Amino acid sequence: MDIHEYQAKELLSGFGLRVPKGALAYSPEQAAYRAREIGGERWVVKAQVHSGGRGKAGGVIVCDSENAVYEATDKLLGSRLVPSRTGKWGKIVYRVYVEEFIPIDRELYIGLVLDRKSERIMVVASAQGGVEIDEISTSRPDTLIRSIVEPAVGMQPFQVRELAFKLGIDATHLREYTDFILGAYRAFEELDATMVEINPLVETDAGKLYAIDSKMTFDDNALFRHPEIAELRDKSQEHPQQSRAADRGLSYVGFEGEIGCVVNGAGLGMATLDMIEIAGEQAANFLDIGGGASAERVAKAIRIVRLDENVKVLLVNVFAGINRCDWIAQGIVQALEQDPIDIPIVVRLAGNNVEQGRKILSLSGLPIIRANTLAEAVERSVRALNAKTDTAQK
Amino acid sequence: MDIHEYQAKELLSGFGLRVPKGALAYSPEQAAYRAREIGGERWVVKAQVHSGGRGKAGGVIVCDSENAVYEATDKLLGSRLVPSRTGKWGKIVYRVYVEEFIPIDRELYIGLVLDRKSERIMVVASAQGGVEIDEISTSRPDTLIRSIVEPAVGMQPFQVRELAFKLGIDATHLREYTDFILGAYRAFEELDATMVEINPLVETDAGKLYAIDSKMTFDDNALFRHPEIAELRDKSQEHPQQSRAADRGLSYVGFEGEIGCVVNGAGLGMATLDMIEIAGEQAANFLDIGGGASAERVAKAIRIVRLDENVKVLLVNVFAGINRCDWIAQGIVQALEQDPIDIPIVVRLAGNNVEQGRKILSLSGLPIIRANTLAEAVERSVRALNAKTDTAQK
Amino acid sequence: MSILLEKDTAVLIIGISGRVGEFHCQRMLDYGTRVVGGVAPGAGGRSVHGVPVFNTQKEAVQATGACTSIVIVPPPFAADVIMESADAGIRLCIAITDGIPAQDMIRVKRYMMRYREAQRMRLFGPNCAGVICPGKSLVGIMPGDIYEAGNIGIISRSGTLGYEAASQLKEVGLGVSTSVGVGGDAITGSTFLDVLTLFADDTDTELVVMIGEIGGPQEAEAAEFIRHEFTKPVVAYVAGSAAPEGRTLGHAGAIITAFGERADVKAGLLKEVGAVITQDPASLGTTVLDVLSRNK
Amino acid sequence: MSILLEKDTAVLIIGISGRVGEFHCQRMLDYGTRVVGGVAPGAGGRSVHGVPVFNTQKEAVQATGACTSIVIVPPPFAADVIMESADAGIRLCIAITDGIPAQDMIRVKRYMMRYREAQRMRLFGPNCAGVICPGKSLVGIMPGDIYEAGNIGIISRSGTLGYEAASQLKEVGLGVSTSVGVGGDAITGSTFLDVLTLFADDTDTELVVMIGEIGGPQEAEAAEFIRHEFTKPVVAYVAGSAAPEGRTLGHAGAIITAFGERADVKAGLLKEVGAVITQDPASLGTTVLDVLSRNK
Repeated sequence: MDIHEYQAKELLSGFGLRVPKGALAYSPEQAAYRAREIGGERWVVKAQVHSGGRGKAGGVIVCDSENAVYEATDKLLGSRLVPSRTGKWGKIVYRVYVEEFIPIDRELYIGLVLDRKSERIMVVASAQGGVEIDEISTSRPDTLIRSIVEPAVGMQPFQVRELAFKLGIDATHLREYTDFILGAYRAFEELDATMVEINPLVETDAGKLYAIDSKMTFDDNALFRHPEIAELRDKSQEHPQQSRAADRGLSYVGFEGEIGCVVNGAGLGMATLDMIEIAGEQAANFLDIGGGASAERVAKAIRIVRLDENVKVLLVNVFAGINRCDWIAQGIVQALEQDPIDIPIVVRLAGNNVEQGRKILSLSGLPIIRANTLAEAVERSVRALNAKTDTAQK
Repeated sequence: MDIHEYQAKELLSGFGLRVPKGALAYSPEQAAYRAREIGGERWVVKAQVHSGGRGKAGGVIVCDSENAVYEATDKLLGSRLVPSRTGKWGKIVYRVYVEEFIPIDRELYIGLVLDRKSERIMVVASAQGGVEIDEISTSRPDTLIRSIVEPAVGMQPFQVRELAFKLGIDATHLREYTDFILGAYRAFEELDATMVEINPLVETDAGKLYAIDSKMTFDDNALFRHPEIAELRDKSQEHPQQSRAADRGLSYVGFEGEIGCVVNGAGLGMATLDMIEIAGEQAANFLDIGGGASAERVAKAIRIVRLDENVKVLLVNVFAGINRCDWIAQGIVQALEQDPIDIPIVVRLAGNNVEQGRKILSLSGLPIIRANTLAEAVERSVRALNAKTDTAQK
Repeated sequence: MSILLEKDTAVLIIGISGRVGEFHCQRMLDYGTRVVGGVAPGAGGRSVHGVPVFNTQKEAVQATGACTSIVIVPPPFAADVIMESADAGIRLCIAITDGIPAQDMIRVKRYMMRYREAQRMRLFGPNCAGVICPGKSLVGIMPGDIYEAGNIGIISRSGTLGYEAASQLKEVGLGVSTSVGVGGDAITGSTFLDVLTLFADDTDTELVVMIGEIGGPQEAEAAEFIRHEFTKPVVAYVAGSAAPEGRTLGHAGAIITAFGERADVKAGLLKEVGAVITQDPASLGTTVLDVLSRNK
Repeated sequence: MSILLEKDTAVLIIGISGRVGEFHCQRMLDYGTRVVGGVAPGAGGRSVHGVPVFNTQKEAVQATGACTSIVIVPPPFAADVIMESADAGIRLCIAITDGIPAQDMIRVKRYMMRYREAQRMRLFGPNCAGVICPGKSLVGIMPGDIYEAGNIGIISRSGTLGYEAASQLKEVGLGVSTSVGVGGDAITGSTFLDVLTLFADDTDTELVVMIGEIGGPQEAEAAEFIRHEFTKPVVAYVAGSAAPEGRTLGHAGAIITAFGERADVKAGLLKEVGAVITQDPASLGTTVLDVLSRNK
């Protein structure tokens, strides 16, 4: 789960990281008022969207007067930012964060992630922070400094010292760097984050450290023990179907094609996408119903997938292990009976209780195109799509 | 460092352990008032002393009226309790704790300690808690249940389940036991305790758990990171010389003999005691000046040892490694010049800078009996003591 | 021969009293798996489908002699019972549970390191379908009837794609020696490499079907092993070539994403060391048949 | 031969810029120890008594090739730098610091377990006097002049009693092969057993003087080893027979205090397996002389 910059800063400051003074604003008037509250003569107005690359997309504006804060906010609120990493839709700005301007002496990059290779938390640092990190991570990855944390004892001060001296920091600031990085580590560990990023981490000419921008993402599987984090979820930043799916414990990913897919398991989902691509088409989305899905859950999944108006064919592809085909079939029947479908629907069931499942579909009398294998399922979906397109063209 | 029962309860309740309602009182009037505040019809008045075996020594009184609370407190305050484990002097009661009386269905014992063999935290439990634990730990140690905690992950719920089912608890209370024991473990770990003991841990007939009595001791070496624990120290419960020594970063132990010992290192201290015993005498005390002692520290040590009026001979026995004999000698000279001594003083110096040290002693002109070896040092101290005793007897 | 399970392997079901645990207990019993006990704290003394239930795994191991466990408990409690298995003397633990927090798994793996390598419990999953040796024993949630006994080994990160492989093999008249789900999570107990090592010594396994996915270092490690040590034919499919690159919010994920994480790169690495790659997951069965006939 | 140190052993002083570190740096240099570097964060680039100072141990190891470190930093920072030593590739770490919290040492020992046994750093202390091979190298805080070179090994929990042993040996005309302080804390890096194992293979060590104390399981473990494997003569003293039993506040300490923690019991265990016990710590030298002449 992603959160906003201002939320990440609030969390991190609870772990002892220094952040600039700032406040949230939902209107230009409020932003200007916030600037006055914060004081000083320079401010930064920052669009709050779940995305990296916001600065390059125009989402960060430095202002030299309260009036400039007003105008920057007016410009940003309601606009659609399309940073490089959000996909073609971009994100709509519903709130801005007004912050004191911190004069920067030096910009560093600090990131903490779960490293799959070592299966541990890894700290990545670079002496070139800010927007340059993008360039560095691709062109000179060897200049990045990495440190892996031993989980039995957590991050140790000596690891920070090694990072800090490699970053070339002034030794008189060592204590401050240690507090900063160990604080970020503790935040990562205690809050079950999957990423904490401080970029840039700046050193002012007064020798103070500030987290100027920060991002955090959290392990969805661990939200049960962090209700205070779960509450930070901002649905306005999510794809509407994805949001609906997540509310129902389902996992949804949207694409640009026309075949809507309901599958069980990420592996089968990916395989279905791969095969649709081999057949020359593209999926509109894929929704994973996961394990142990009830009929109700399957029905909900089908409704969510159909919400996408690009969907011209619906493919249900389930190989039941921990699931049961009879429940899947009941869910399909339930969804279609409540809300009759006007597009072709292809259903492939295999695995546990497959005979009962197929029987339920037969007895329902619904116009379902049946398939027994993965190959048939994809082939019939693509054929149905092409038939539809042909008809439409006639 | 030891703390009082009421302090341990306050700390443990912060980790989710349920304790009876209670309040501290320094006078009978206050105790009676506390009883009324607490409410109910039965109370327990408990002497607050640093010691086990308090109950058997009469330090815990159950009262059925506010008047009885008054009288119990009147009896306890200012009295000297001599529980089995305090040494012959006992402890003076300066405060009592008034507590609601909890009707007991079942008494268990839970203790957490640092186990030297596994070098880990060990949880010890017994189905027979209360005063019986004394008997059980010596006569039937095999009935004690032990569980060692893996430090890489801390105590796990499964370990509590194993303990709990072996204790024969009702499975419906499992959750509560888990919270209780994991809470005690977290308190031990987070506060750098060396012992946490809950005895008895009682289950009421309503199925609730209470820590009826609890003791905690802390790692003196870790107090630097727990100022809030360091503040709980109660010097009224310490031997006065021990207290003075500890205030100066020195370690003092009092005995019943007449030779006062200033040594460096616990090993050399114990060896000195052993040799004095072989020679048929006993030490009055021993004070370890530790490593890297300055002249000032040595002078302070000598003053503390002399405070004990039993001391008839003073023995300074130092083999300097991280110490320096010249500093030790300076400290001796400083102490004796400021505060001339009327008892024999034997000084044995060896190790780093020994020549300079001996020279300082010679040049001082003070009446110091010098020894070069451990054997000489003890022999001359005992001889000086006997000579004194002989003189006294003449 | 087969790997990991035998007909008489004694199995404990951890979480036997839950709805899902009970259902799969019945299915495993139906398959012929020797389920000797279950564990559910507080339910000790009862029985589920005739299987005795214990309060703790230590008790269950002592009473039954089981050395294999299958974990079917909700995610918040799963790490704890996996560690309990390791501590109770279980040698093979199969964790079905999906949704365990990553940091819990870091702790579990750190905990298991306390045992010397020779005594260390082998863990599959979490988020895996389990292990099946057709005709002998099923410890998992897979539909047993799609697996014929035979000489093909299957290793899959995805549960459902493991089923696909088995049912396609059945269609072309081939059977399975052992099928192993290593699990779909970022941190799993065992990897392709661990299972390949076992298949290498299994005389009943002629060929191995390996089903990988985008992300993580497992396939690259397996490729190294195949290059240097593994001599049996390998048919591989790597899912996710059509999946778009992850939309990471920050840079950190992208920075550490190493070479060899993309599906096409992984397939390339495996191909280079001699594995036969199929890009079409529906042709796993026929590809295996081809390779076998070519090798004869 | 000797154990642990050679004349050319390259040593790093961790905490070289402190008052105590600087003093002992000079003493070690005076003794002839090959001190090749020191570590003090922020003081990198400077030098102390001609010894170059580095910011981190990794840098120091890379620049000097040292594989032995001596830790002389205040207790709150000691655990961190011991772990840093282990991580920097140091093979032998001698921790002088007294007053490290027990839980810090639990963590240090757990951390060291991450390395395979063959690659694991050997740690002596904390709260120890160090190691000396007279005439070759001194890595510690002991007064060097009380140690003559010779064929007696010394192992001591107490620093000062180790000095006693050495100076008494010198008085009777005997010398020391290696003297090792294992440290006086409840949790130490190495034990008597570890050092006896090294002395067993050291051709220059004829006899071992072992100085124990009340408390802990070390002496009993050593006795087991002497019974079954160690064939050289052992002269032992266990300090604390006159010390009163600890005044524990609760029961917990007493409950876990195992058989064999009292000084007389320990001495008894060692005597039983053939060690010569002296009850008088001032007769260590003469006792060794006796045993040697008896064995000739």
